Amino acid sequence: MVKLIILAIDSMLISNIVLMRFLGICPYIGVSKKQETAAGMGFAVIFVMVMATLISFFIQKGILDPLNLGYLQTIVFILVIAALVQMLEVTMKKIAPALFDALGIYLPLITTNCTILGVAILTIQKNFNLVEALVFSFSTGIGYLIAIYIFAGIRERLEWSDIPKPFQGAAIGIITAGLLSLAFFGFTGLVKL
Amino acid sequence: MADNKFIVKPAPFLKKPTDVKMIMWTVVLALIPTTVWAIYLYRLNAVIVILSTILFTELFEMLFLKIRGSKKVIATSFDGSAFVTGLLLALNLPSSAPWWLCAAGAFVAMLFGKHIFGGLGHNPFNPALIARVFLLLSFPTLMTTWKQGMSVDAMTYATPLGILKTDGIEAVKSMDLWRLFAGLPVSGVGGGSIGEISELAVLIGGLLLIVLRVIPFFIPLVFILTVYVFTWIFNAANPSVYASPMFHMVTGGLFLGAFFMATDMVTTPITPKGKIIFAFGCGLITSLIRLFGAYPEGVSFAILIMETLTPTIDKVTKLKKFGA
Amino acid sequence: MAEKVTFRKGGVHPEERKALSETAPLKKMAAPEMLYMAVNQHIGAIAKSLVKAGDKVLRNQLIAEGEGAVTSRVHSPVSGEIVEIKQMVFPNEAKVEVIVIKNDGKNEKAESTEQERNLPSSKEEFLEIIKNAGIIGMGGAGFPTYVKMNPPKDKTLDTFIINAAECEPYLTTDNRLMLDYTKEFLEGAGMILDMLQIKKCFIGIEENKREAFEKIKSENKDARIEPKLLKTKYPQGAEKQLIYALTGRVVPIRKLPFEVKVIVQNVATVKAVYDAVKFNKPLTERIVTLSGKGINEPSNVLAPLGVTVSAIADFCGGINEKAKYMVNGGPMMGKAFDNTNLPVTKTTSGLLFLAEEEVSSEEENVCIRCGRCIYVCPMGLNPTFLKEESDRRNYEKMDDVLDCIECGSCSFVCPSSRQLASSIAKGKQRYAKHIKKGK
Amino acid sequence: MKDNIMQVVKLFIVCVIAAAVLAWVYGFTKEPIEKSKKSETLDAIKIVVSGMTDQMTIKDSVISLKDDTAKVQSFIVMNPDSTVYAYTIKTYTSLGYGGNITMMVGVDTSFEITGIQPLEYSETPGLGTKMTREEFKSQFLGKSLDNFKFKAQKDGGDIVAITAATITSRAVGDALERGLNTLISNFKTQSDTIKSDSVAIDSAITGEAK
Amino acid sequence: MNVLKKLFNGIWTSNPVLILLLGFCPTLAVSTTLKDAIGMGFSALFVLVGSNLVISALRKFTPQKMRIPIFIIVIATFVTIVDLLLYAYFFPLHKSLGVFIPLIVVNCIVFGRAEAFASKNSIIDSLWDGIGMGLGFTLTISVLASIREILGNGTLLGIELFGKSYSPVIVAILPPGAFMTLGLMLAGMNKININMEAKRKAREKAEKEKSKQLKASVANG
Ligand SMILES: Cc1cc2nc3c(=O)[nH]c(=O)nc-3n(C[C@H](O)[C@H](O)[C@H](O)COP(=O)(O)O)c2cc1C
Ligand SMILES: Cc1cc2nc3c(=O)[nH]c(=O)nc-3n(C[C@H](O)[C@H](O)[C@H](O)COP(=O)(O)O)c2cc1C
Ligand SMILES: Cc1cc2nc3c(=O)[nH]c(=O)nc-3n(C[C@H](O)[C@H](O)[C@H](O)COP(=O)(O)O)c2cc1C
Ligand SMILES: Cc1cc2nc3c(=O)[nH]c(=O)nc-3n(C[C@H](O)[C@H](O)[C@H](O)CO)c2cc1C
Ligand code: SF4
Ligand code: SF4
Ligand code: SF4
Ligand code: SF4
Ligand code: FES
Repeated sequence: MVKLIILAIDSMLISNIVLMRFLGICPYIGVSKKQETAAGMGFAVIFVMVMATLISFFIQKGILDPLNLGYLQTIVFILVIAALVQMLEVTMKKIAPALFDALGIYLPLITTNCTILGVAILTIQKNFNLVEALVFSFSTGIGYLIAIYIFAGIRERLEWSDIPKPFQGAAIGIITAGLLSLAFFGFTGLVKL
Repeated sequence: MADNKFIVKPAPFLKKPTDVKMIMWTVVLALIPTTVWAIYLYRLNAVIVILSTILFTELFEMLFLKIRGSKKVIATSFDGSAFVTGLLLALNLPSSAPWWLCAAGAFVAMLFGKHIFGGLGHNPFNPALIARVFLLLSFPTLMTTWKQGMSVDAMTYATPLGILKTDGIEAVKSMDLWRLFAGLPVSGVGGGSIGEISELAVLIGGLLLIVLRVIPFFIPLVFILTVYVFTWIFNAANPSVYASPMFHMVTGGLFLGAFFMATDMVTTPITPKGKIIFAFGCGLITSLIRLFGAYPEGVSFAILIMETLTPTIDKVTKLKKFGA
Repeated sequence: MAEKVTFRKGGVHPEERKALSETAPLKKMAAPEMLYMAVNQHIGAIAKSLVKAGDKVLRNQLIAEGEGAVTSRVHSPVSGEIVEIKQMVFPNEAKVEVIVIKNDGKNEKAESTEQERNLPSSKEEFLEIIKNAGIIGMGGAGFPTYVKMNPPKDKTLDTFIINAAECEPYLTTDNRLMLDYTKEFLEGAGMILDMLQIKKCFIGIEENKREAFEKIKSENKDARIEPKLLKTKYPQGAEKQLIYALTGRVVPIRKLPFEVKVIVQNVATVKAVYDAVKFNKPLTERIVTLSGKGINEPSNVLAPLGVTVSAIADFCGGINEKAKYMVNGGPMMGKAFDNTNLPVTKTTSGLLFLAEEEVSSEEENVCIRCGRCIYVCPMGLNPTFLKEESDRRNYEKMDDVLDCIECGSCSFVCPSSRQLASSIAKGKQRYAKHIKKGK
Repeated sequence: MKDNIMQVVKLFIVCVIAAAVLAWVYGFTKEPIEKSKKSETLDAIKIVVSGMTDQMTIKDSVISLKDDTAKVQSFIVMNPDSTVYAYTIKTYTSLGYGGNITMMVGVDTSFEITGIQPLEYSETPGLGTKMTREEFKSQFLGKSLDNFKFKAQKDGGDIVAITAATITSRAVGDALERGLNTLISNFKTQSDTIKSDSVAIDSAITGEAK
Repeated sequence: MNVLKKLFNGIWTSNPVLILLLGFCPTLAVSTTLKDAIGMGFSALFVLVGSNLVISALRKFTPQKMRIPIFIIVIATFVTIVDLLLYAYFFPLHKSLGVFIPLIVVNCIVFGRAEAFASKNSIIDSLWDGIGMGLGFTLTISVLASIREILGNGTLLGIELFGKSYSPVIVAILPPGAFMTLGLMLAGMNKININMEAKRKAREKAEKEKSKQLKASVANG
């Protein structure tokens, strides 16, 4: 139990997926102009990340490992994720239209988001069991949400700022992310994996 | 009479109670006790650190203002804000910091901390703290080796919090808390940043700021109280591992941070409620880092981390309108 | 010592500077040769001139009138001849039609005016008199008084508040009026209470006018009327703040005072009602404070409406070379202008001639987020936010501008000299237009 | 309908070709990959054991810690005549500044250190990571439990700590002590019984200790 | 000429990272040392060229609806090939690139070029596009890595540059340093483009002036 909590805190704050692991930077920069959309994206990522990690976990343990097809991991995972997102889109529209309205527009963005594939592969690389995989993917997703949400808040404030021309746009976004990452270094060692 | 030229501008038509310059220079004034104490303890070393940091900060301020095409480079660079940043950065450095470290800090503070975002008022993070953390991560050895105040030898020692983190509670049990509070040398203990040695000196300046209404009293109060309560809880639960709350009060940069950095209005929430949440968060994270984190001291990080939340806090603490 | 009340949120206390004109006795100014009567001095439907160039007019004769439920009238302060009707630009940037009257010096009054008459027997008659006399709020806004005194049928009133806060620095007209016309003022208040059938009246007086307070207290015999001391704090005189201070009632946002059974009138308005009801005298004169280091003899002047700024200034010893700003109104809410030919209107409570050293004139700078504007806003708004959004015309986020009372407290305290109030006021106009268009 | 079928068929063709290509590539990379997997450990062993020759063989075993049931990996370097040349152990500590540190330690047959090599760690770059430098590592050469106290000088031991990184230095001491103790308790008394089952270097190192 | 222009396009005018703002993740993550960066760059280059070629070759064959899955399969195949080859023959590099090798699959540069270019253009053009983009990516990540390695470690390609007394700016090789350095590179690129744009405008204006004067003088003369 303690181990799981430590894993959760580590993947949320200390080894934050965006700020420390460098995954999902593009949507982080792209979908963070407003806090509402950032939150939507964050929740969508959590949702898809957990689903994708679990499914790819089963595929790895149930199919690839027994058949010794480990080298097909990349190709299988990405296809599974693409299919999953498609299916999610369709079923969500039918079963939970409200949820679809909130998260639907972010789903296509997520297919090509490296966080999802990255976390699925990391789960296998780190040899997590099912519960750990669940905790890892969920808390990593939360970490993504935290990072993108506070980042969007800062960017909203930067709207009013008199940013020098060459820095406007992605440049200031990336640098701000760097400063966030600098601040998050304070969490180092809070828990030790 | 008839040839008067009248100026038309919007109201009000009165003398302002205060302006930015005055606020900033008041902060400088309030930092004088700390500065004087630092110089008394570290003599020439402190003078060099303080002077070179301020000098470079002002230089980079001018340089970046110039590059950004400001029309009033000189006037703007002496509005006091860069001076405050420089002085606070200096007070956050060890007395042994070489001049180039001061210059590097000043550069980072002014570029990444301030002018990239458009200068005074626009920066989301505290420039002095950005610089401090940048230096801490970049030059950990230089930034964590401390000389003892007033001593002539070149020995370096750890700070009380460093000793607590490295050697455990037994090593700090016998320290005289009053001496630590006043900033007097304690044997076997290194001072720390030149501005964090004497809580007393910081307190004098801080109270001045409160009296002059430059900062609201509740930010430092909530910040410090939160650290007190949290460290008290852990100390009460397990005194053989966790140091006493009073020990946490008189060590590290808690007072300097609470009075002078968590109060930088540019980077902290704007409403009173927001400021209280902010100060509480700072206290909480400071305690967590001190008790469990890798770093012996957490004030700088805590303030920076809370600053990432400033816009969000501002949003959720909107004021109630009169009559709503 | 009497209890002092005040409002809850925000507020500032600028240097009062009333000493300049406070003790100056009331000076009566005779009508000069030329008078300039703006047809529109009130809020509501625009009034139209009833006269044309060449017409002869008598003192107190109706010369302009509007149509509709909310409007007002204008009367001539002198007898004479209409010279022309022209457009003038007023400090609030509005272009207004002005009737130019040449005083013939004969001072002939219109029939039946300025003579004692019977008190009205009904509320309707009372309101008619006020309407005919062209009385509008003299506290600044210029809202027609007969409309205000006649709230919708389903609303009842239980408290009448006389706004004697005079919270703006420099201004001393209400103070002068209460000291010099104590009896008339109190009688007028009683009349209004009778006619509107209200049982309670507060006179809210700021502590810095203790003399007036004591005088009213000692001369008042009407049990319904209670003078109350207010803490000296700007904007104590703003309607909602005043109501809260005196009654503890909070006027709901974007609602009018009658929602909490209250009506508020300025001291001068009450005196004008008294004159109209008792003597059938329309509103043709008012007390104006001339103050500041730029005027040679700071004074309180009872002046006919329509006198030019230069004429009234000359009456007070003239403008000296120190004067760098001319302000219509108080220093917090007033408007600067540079044309000394503009006339005094019904809402001109003060004319300030300010020297360089009396005014901060730094350039507008960036917001350092000190939060001072937020602390002082009596309406609980976030002025720096509203200014940014107003300047950006970001209509989605600036709805709060409608709640700004334009008191200027925020601009006053801003250490960065940001023109918050004026930007928000501009935003308010734009936003109102935007909403109208939307509908 | 026909269109749809065509599409699926086309997709299928692409899949088949892709699978075939991959199978082919996998076929000829399989062996080098196996080799790579081992190379890390092998390299570490080569660093901590000096004077290894191609004739020597490496035998790997999983041994228990002293006074503990936990297991670690150990490698025994054998001379061609099947006598032991050196032992190495993958020891660890959890006292590092950034958590766990694992390191390879090599000893000769008198259990004196011949080399140490940190493998996995998350110490602070520039501070704790100085433990990988020769200046620091060399102080342990020839040291054994008998002639060296694996504690920082500050704590009354013999380790010259890295400036401003006492924690890391202590952790290294902890790892070394654990490793030496474990090697001694497992091998000291029975050093001559391990003569059989020598394996060639290449195929020896498999699997990770749990 | 045409080829050079294409290469220049990938390296500068539409540099995938600095102008198109694609592929930030590998750029940031795999730039602690120049060696890793070059490895990453060429891996991506290989995948880009390979997948561009195949996708372009298959563009007639590919049904519109099955476009995406086919792209994914083609790209993933090349990625897996790279993965296996690196694992087999460049093990240390494989170790430092870590999870970012499989992630080339979702790397926006590769996918973006497949979708935007290769599926619509001839094989030869796609080849050059792939090479240009790949070089652009490699160059960018290499510059970033050089800066970070020099500042943060005092070395370049592992060679010590300043001697023992240099105390490296360690943040440069930590995550914050990656963000900040890339941010500065983006800003530098913007600055250069802004300046060039301004110069171009000034030149155009001057030319217009000239032709006007010319016309005027002709009219006068
Ligand atoms: C900021 C502010 C301050 C005001 N101060 C006064 C004041 O001191 N005295 C006053 O009579 N009216 C003041 N007013 C106007 C009152 O709100 C209100 O309009 C007036 O008292 C109504 O009376 P009237 O209709 O007779 O003018 C102020 C208004 C504002 C917005
Ligand atoms: C556009 C406008 C409409 C108003 N309508 C009414 C009204 O219908 N009834 C009323 O009693 N007062 C009305 N008022 C008067 C206000 O209650 C208040 O006395 C007036 O705005 C002056 O207040 P101030 O000087 O504080 O702004 C109105 C005021 C304005 C500006
Ligand atoms: C940013 C930072 C990073 C640190 N990293 C390490 C580290 O990796 N290893 C270590 O032993 N101490 C590290 N420390 C220092 C410890 O906190 C502690 O101060 C030090 O180990 C005390 O050792 P000393 O007695 O040699 O000064 C670090 C300190 C800071 C501020
Ligand atoms: C009460 C107060 C506290 C301040 N604290 C800091 C600080 O901690 N760090 C800093 O760089 N500037 C500080 N400043 C100065 C100023 O706000 C700073 O230069 C701006 O953040 C730059 O935009 C402070 C100013 C005041 C008035
Ligand atoms: S005129 Fe100005 S000072 Fe006087 S009462 Fe009105 S708002 Fe207050
Ligand atoms: S002018 Fe408007 S925003 Fe400013 S303090 Fe007054 S009410 Fe608030
Ligand atoms: S008072 Fe001025 S500087 Fe302070 S928050 Fe308001 S606008 Fe900003
Ligand atoms: S495709 Fe993915 S990785 Fe590429 S830019 Fe878009 S979000 Fe980023
Ligand atoms: S999100 Fe763009 S490469 Fe990772």
